[in-house]
Amino acid sequence: MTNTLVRIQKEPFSVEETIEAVKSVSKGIGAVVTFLGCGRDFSKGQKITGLEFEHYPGMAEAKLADIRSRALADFDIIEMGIVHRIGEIAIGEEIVLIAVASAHRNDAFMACEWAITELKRVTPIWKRETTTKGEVWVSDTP
Amino acid sequence: MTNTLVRIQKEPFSVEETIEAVKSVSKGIGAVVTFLGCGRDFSKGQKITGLEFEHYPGMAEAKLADIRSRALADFDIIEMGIVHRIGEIAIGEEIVLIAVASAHRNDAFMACEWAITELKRVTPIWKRETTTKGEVWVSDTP
Amino acid sequence: MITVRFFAMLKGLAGIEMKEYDLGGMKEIKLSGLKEMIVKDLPGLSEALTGRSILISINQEFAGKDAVVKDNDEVGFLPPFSGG
Amino acid sequence: MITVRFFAMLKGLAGIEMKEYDLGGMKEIKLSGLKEMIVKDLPGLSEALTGRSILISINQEFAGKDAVVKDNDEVGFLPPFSGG
Repeated sequence: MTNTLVRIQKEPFSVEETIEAVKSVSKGIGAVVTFLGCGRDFSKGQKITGLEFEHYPGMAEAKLADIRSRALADFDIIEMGIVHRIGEIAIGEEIVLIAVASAHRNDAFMACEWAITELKRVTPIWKRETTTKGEVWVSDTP
Repeated sequence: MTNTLVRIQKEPFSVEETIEAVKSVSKGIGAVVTFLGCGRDFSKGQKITGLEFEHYPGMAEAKLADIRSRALADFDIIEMGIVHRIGEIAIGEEIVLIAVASAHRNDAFMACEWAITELKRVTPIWKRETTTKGEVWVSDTP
Repeated sequence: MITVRFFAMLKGLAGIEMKEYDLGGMKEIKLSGLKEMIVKDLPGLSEALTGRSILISINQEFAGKDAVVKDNDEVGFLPPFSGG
Repeated sequence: MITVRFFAMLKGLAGIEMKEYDLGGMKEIKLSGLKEMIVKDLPGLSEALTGRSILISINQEFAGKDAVVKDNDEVGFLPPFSGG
């Protein structure tokens, strides 16, 4: 279960499949809240033409699995899926998806917001932006 | 635009298509937050075997369009899509989807939570649950 | 003629979805007066329409309880919503 | 041997992704001592490794700055994350 619900991969992912995966866990699910992060064409006044993500293999996957476990323990939710892409990503493409299923919507909203904030805080993944001035490793996340 | 982004329909809808619709509006979109409401098999201790939704044609669509307009005016978001199904809906099937695109995730989370709360408050749509004791119009929303 | 529409549980209590009421020459009527006409005509609605939980729309916009209904208006009686 | 891994901008400053350091018979070394060895070996990392923004992992778990590294451990030098 954890293998398919928490993944880091190069390939694009299907939002619908991930939602189905968390939704199919129980017929008591009344709400699925998802956060989808995409590559923007502008950042801090700089035009972005491309993105690349690098991760610490093993550790990054473990941190995502840990976020899911802690969310299931600390929030009143039924399931959580997390997918993050690595490698080159074009502007407009999807980077990360968090899908949270719960009986009631408040819990799913809270857990989803918490999870994306926590992901940015503890997961060893790094973004390199290609701008008109060259390539830059991004060292602070909003 | 509003015609496709705000809809009430009998047919199942595609989450992915709706996300694509709001995401394709701008390359400055960095976050898409979605809320998907599904039919649960249990409500207030009662086993639910089926659901049916009725709406006030014209007024319900206008209220949803109004929610989108107010959200675009009041939150720092780029686009919002709202789809609500009517007619018979099986347990586990999707009922409503709200997809919100923004540059930064906080705005999308806030607008999405506001929109589903507002939808429940002002949109003339009614749910009838089929339980083991018969059919009941639901008259209070959580 | 005023078109009156009933939804959800009110439809069941009224036994119909829609009914037209003739103002008998009047150009307008207060909502309270219209409610009286309806309850006289459809007694099954008596309790529901006097309760506080029913919202009313005139021409598909929410109306206050002191609103006035004009000839050709469409009035909706709306039980508490349960969409979403 | 201790395996040291560099990521993102540190990879560029180090000129390599991974390097093994021999403890020369010692069973363990403080992180501060390991850092000194690395900076002597790869001077390009000097400024970055003495700054406060680099996190360190031992065997893929975050480590405090007073942690001790044992033979065969894997140590990661992690610039501020920017995933999500």
